[in-house]
Amino acid sequence: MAWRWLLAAIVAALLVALPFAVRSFGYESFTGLATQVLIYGIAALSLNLILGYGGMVSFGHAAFFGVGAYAVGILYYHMADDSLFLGLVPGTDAMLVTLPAAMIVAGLVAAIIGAFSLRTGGVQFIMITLAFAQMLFFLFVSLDTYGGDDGLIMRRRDVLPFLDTRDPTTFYYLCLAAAALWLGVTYCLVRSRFGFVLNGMRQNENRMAAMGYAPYPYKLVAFVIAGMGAGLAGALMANYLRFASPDMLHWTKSGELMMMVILGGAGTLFGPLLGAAALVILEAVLTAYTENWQLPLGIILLAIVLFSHGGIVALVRRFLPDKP
Amino acid sequence: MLQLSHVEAAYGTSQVLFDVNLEVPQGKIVTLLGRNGMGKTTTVRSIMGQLPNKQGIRFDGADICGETPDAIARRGIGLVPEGRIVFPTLTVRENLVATAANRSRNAQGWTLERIYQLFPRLQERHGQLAQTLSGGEQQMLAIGRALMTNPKLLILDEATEGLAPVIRGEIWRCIEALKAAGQSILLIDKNLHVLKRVADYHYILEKGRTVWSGDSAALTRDAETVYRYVGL
Amino acid sequence: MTAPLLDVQGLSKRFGGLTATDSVDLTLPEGELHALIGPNGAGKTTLISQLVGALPHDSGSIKLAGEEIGQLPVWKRVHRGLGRTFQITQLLPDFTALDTVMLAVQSRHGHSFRFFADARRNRAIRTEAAQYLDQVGLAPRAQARVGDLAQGERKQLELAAALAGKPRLLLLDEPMAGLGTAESQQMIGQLAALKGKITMLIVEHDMEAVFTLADRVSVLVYGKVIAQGDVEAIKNNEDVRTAYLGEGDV
Amino acid sequence: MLVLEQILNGIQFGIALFLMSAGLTLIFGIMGVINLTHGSLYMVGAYAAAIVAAKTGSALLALLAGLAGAAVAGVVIEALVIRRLYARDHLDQVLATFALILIINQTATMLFGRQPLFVAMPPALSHSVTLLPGLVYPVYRLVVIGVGLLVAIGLALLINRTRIGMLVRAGATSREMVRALGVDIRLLYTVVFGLGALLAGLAGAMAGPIIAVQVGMGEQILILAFVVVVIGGVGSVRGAFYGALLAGLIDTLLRAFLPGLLRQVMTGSGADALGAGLSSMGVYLLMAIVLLLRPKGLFVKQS
Amino acid sequence: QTPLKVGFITTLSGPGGYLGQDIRDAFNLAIKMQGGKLGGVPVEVVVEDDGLKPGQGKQIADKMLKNDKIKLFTGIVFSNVSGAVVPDVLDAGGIYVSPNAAPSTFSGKGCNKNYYVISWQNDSLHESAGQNATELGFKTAFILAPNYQAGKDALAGFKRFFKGKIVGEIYTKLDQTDFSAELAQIRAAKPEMVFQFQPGGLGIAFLRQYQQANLNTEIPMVVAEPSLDAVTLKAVGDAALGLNVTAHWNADFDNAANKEFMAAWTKEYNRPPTYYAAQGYDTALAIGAALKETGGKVDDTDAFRKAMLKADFKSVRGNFKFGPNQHPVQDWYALKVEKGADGAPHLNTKRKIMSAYGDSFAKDCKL
Ligand SMILES: Nc1ncnc2c1ncn2[C@@H]1O[C@H](COP(=O)(O)OP(=O)(O)OP(=O)(O)O)[C@@H](O)[C@H]1O
Ligand SMILES: Nc1ncnc2c1ncn2[C@@H]1O[C@H](COP(=O)(O)OP(=O)(O)OP(=O)(O)O)[C@@H](O)[C@H]1O
Ligand SMILES: [Mg+2]
Ligand SMILES: [Mg+2]
Repeated sequence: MAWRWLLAAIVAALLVALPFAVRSFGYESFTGLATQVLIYGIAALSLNLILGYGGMVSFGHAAFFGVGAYAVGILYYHMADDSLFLGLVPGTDAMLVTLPAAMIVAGLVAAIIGAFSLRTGGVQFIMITLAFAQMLFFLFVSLDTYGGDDGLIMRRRDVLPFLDTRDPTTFYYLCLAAAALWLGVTYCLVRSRFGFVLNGMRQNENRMAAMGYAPYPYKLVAFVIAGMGAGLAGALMANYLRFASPDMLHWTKSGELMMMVILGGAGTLFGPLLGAAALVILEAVLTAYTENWQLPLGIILLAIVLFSHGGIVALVRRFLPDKP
Repeated sequence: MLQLSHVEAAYGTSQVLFDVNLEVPQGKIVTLLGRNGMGKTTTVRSIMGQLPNKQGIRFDGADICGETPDAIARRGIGLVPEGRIVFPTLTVRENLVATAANRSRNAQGWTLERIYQLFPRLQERHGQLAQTLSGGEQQMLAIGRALMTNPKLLILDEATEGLAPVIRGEIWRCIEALKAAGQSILLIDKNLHVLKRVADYHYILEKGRTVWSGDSAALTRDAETVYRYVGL
Repeated sequence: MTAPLLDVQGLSKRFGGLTATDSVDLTLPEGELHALIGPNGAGKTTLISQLVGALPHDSGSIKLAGEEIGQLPVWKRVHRGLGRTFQITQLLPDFTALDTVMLAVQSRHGHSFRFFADARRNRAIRTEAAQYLDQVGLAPRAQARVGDLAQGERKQLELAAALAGKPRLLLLDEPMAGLGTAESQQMIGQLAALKGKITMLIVEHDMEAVFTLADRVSVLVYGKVIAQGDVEAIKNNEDVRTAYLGEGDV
Repeated sequence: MLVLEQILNGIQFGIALFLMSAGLTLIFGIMGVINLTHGSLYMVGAYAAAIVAAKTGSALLALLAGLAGAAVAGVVIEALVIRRLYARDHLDQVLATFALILIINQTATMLFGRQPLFVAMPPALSHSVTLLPGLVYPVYRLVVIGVGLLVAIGLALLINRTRIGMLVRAGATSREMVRALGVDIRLLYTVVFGLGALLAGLAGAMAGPIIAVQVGMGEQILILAFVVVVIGGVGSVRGAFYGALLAGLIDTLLRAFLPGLLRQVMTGSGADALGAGLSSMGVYLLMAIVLLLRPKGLFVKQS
Repeated sequence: QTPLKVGFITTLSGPGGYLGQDIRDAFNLAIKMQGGKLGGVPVEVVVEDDGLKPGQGKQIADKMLKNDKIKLFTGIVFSNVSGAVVPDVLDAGGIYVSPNAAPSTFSGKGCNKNYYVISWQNDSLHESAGQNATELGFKTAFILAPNYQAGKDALAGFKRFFKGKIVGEIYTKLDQTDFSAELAQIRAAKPEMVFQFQPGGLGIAFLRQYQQANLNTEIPMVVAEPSLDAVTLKAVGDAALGLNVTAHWNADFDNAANKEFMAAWTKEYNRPPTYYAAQGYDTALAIGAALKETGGKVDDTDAFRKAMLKADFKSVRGNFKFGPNQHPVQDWYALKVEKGADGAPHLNTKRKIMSAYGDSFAKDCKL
């Protein structure tokens, strides 16, 4: 255990120092790359809550990611346009409003999708979540007002009091804080009574029912929390990219999020973050190196699945003594 | 027919079998006794090649160590596994015919009809998915399925578990009939008093070691020791 | 006279053409240990599943302490005081034995929508769970992964988890199945100790256990109760002998 | 007559979908492996057929090449990768086969370039026939229907009537047990996986002359094929067949008639956009509704 | 002299990969023809694949801007990628020269001093097709396009210049492979012509199925070049015979610049160039012309702009000028697919249909 905390502390310190380090080495853009890693990390963390801990393999998680992004984008659009959303809601670019709004909207969407999807299980659950996400995808593709498939451009990032969100370093720290917060939330959640029950649900629902737990509400709440996490990530991503597009809801994005979780190690605390880092960085490095980047990426991914038995976390564990 | 000498086995890093020795002669019924968790099922798994790192297992005159489970089974071992493990998504009939074979080259081999004669219950349920059978029905099915491969050696791991007394009685009768027909059998069961009657030779496992062996007479004689290892 | 703890009237369940339980009537007074025996496929497990609510019934009523519970979902019936063990063990393979029982205790302590405090560190629940493990003789294996437990130990864990729910009525589906002679003895001892404190309905093919433990016995054949009475009456019932017990030593 | 024609179109599209789903049912539904490379095998089949057709000009050889190419690719993939994944959970299968998609796509790009290939329509099949007065129909599409029906019948017989089918179904749930009863399940699975791949190749080779043969063609249709399998009920050939027909019909009829219907209640452009949006969602909506009513799909016993 | 780095973000993977490939290859060809230089300035092209993912494109731009200190960008194929990338480049003080994607976002009110388009404005493509249809004398048309922004723009653009009557209008799905339902509707509507916008693989599938349904002998078709480029023509084969296409460039253009380009291309790459290649080549030439004037400097964007807007290069299209929104003002031509001497179908230029045409957004641009 001690080893792990030490490792975590070192990684945390590195993350805090990162913007300065990369600047002094002349790789300033790494701050942006790291920001993306953190944002995807939040999304993957949230997916891991239901996929890794709850055993609910959602293939539609990008829906909440995209909804979060669009919530920010649409609020910005109406602010810039000085109009009302649905004739009711005024736009805004105050991040203190947009981030919670994105989480709430994503949570609501998750509640609706989850309420239906959780009536099924197994493979059917995978496919029905995919179906709902695809329906949302087509919805956003046909929303002319918000750019259709070309996406919605935000000219500026949302603003925060006292902080300049347009500064990449500041924005990086913002995302770092959000990721740390969400990691903390996940940490508490999976250990809490709720997480305990959720973990049991994954293993055997019959047993849980026989012990007096109703599967549905626990799973639904987990699904909604996960949706909110993805919504937060989407909102941050929209801010980072200053752009929201239907491609954020496409099934391939859901697939990518799943890859991150599995690659890092499903059902582990740090796995999703590691998976997000691995996938995003690998892609960035390999595309810079060769235009045939998919080949090495595929080979690396394949090697990890075949030989790691449980993702990067399992690999790391092999090199770290379990007990001090 | 089957010979185990100094067999060891482990699940991953935890060793379960340390020194198992036993022998099933042609045409005899041999039992493997012991409390829960002493390694009886693990022994069966080792024989079937489902666990790695084994040595000292010979069947039908050949060293079968390192062979794959299917190759070992094709040599003529029929398994009725612990916990039945029928094919849940197949019907009763399909369960019986899917893996059927004639491995002992017996002219009078087991057929669907003969299995149905043995277990009329299965005939009644022939089109039903195995997963919806009652526990006892599944047990009958598992035995029938193993018999349908016409094995030279039949291994029954707790085959009467969860069966109604009448059926259990039938199964014992059936085992005796098989013995009369010259079938070699390795039996794992807890009904000592019946085993004494039907089986020829007994081995007791304690923490992965063969600690006692003897024929039925010896089993009665050494009641004291047996009680200590197995319970009443 | 107070109402019986369990009162089942006309309970039926059909699977396609097969009537698995056929208007079963069954009443259990508080404190009784009632055995349900019958040939394989008679509908015993089906009956238990209907009682706990895992299978919906086609007709009939189930009353627990006078309250109709027949339409409630499983988990609500558990909170009304039903507990069960499974014929084929249903456990949580990644948890430890202690975790499993803690979950059961936690359930009884109320809903689990608590998101922060570490559940495993809860002293009260932990000690209580440890007691149940101890009660079934699993204390030494408390920290073992359930997936690594031997068959007998799993059966014991099932019992511990059921007891942890402090059921008023405990439904045991073949608790001895898979246990060796010694372990069966142990289990019989444990059940005997519970006798009188908890009302129990036990399904079992181990006649020794049934005849030592049961106050009364019901015999189910083809979904129908064909006989009911105390141990002696059942032993000597001709129909029961032909349909179930058979002759000779088994 | 238009309605009739559109129904025929729907059936035709459904059967084309079934051709794609057939192999998937085998591998996904029955062997229990989530095989995302199914789309890639489809692409391999299409490429192999296209290249041989260009070299030899023979439609028959091209078809054979498509079948063989995909089957060989399938067997190789099974032996190198999938074999190690049967015992693992679905998540590992997803990740591994996703990695394979990247590898196969990039390899195809490197070998054959990014430009779509030309596939000639077999001259004998390139005309249309008059089925009913006013209803002319391309022969090729009739052939697709015929082949689809043959595959459906053959596959159903294989799965439900033969011992191979029984063993494959048994292996999906109790792999170890099948081995312990003396069946070389590795070989069996390799063969069945190869057969699934061959069916994907068949679909790809048949699609070659009517769609664009290019890298990435597989992923477009992959999800649709999964949807079809799930609508029908995982593990049921009959389910995949009717699921495909249903999806094909719904998709086609929505595209054909929905905008028109909507236009009667709202303005033209709004109706077009909404109609197109809804018909894009059509199959997904269908799947969601089916699963809500029958959580395990249409043709699987609900428990 | 250290070479000037040009950031080239483009799509090389997936079905749209061949577009990016052609643009990149032509761009590199131009540099090669000038001996590793553009306008006498040595340049180094840094190419990266955006995978048709806006986020990835943005990440690449960020890296090029910050780590490699690149100022001059080009290469993007698809408008959703450019939507994410272009604002970043411009905000960081960079210059973007588009070889293809030109969404309306950046052509009207949203135009920018440092944003140049060499290809066309999206709508112009289809406006030319409308004009062509009118000139060909069709009275009724059936039109269809995928249900997304570019598809809607296409139909709107066509309708703006088509004088006849629209007898049917359909939006298809983005990932459609089967068009039988649409073909049946077309047959039933009996239009004089069909206009469709189905780029890339969609177009291949549509044209082949159109032919199988025997519609190509009954109802002529008018399209703009994205629905039939040299690559899809090769893949479609005879099914494209008789097709009316409108374009701003064709391989057979009879001007010196094009002849030089065609000769070099054919020598270098063993495949016919698409109009994307022509655009990539022109983009390189345009940048070269500007660099020549500024002596390779891109830091002074005003000076660069002044040089760029002169458009002092020989476009393979013939006439080329920048309009007020820094999008091209150019000529449009009617083409037809005909069987060549070698028996294969070819795109032959027939006549000019629009001269020095800009686009309908320019008036909203205040620069
Ligand atoms: N898959 C496994 N992984 C790890 N340990 C195992 C596994 N299966 C069994 N064991 C352990 O191996 C030991 C022997 O188990 P085995 O099943 O062979 O006992 P057994 O004699 O057959 O008992 P029973 O009478 O209960 O069937 C037990 O302690 C058990 O916990
Ligand atoms: N889901 C189902 N579908 C169809 N038939 C079923 C289903 N479940 C059980 N059955 C049938 O109902 C009958 C009663 O089954 P049940 O499991 O209740 O028997 P049981 O009395 O518990 O037998 P055992 O003592 O062998 O466990 C059996 O014949 C079984 O095949
Ligand atoms: Mg055992
Ligand atoms: Mg039972």
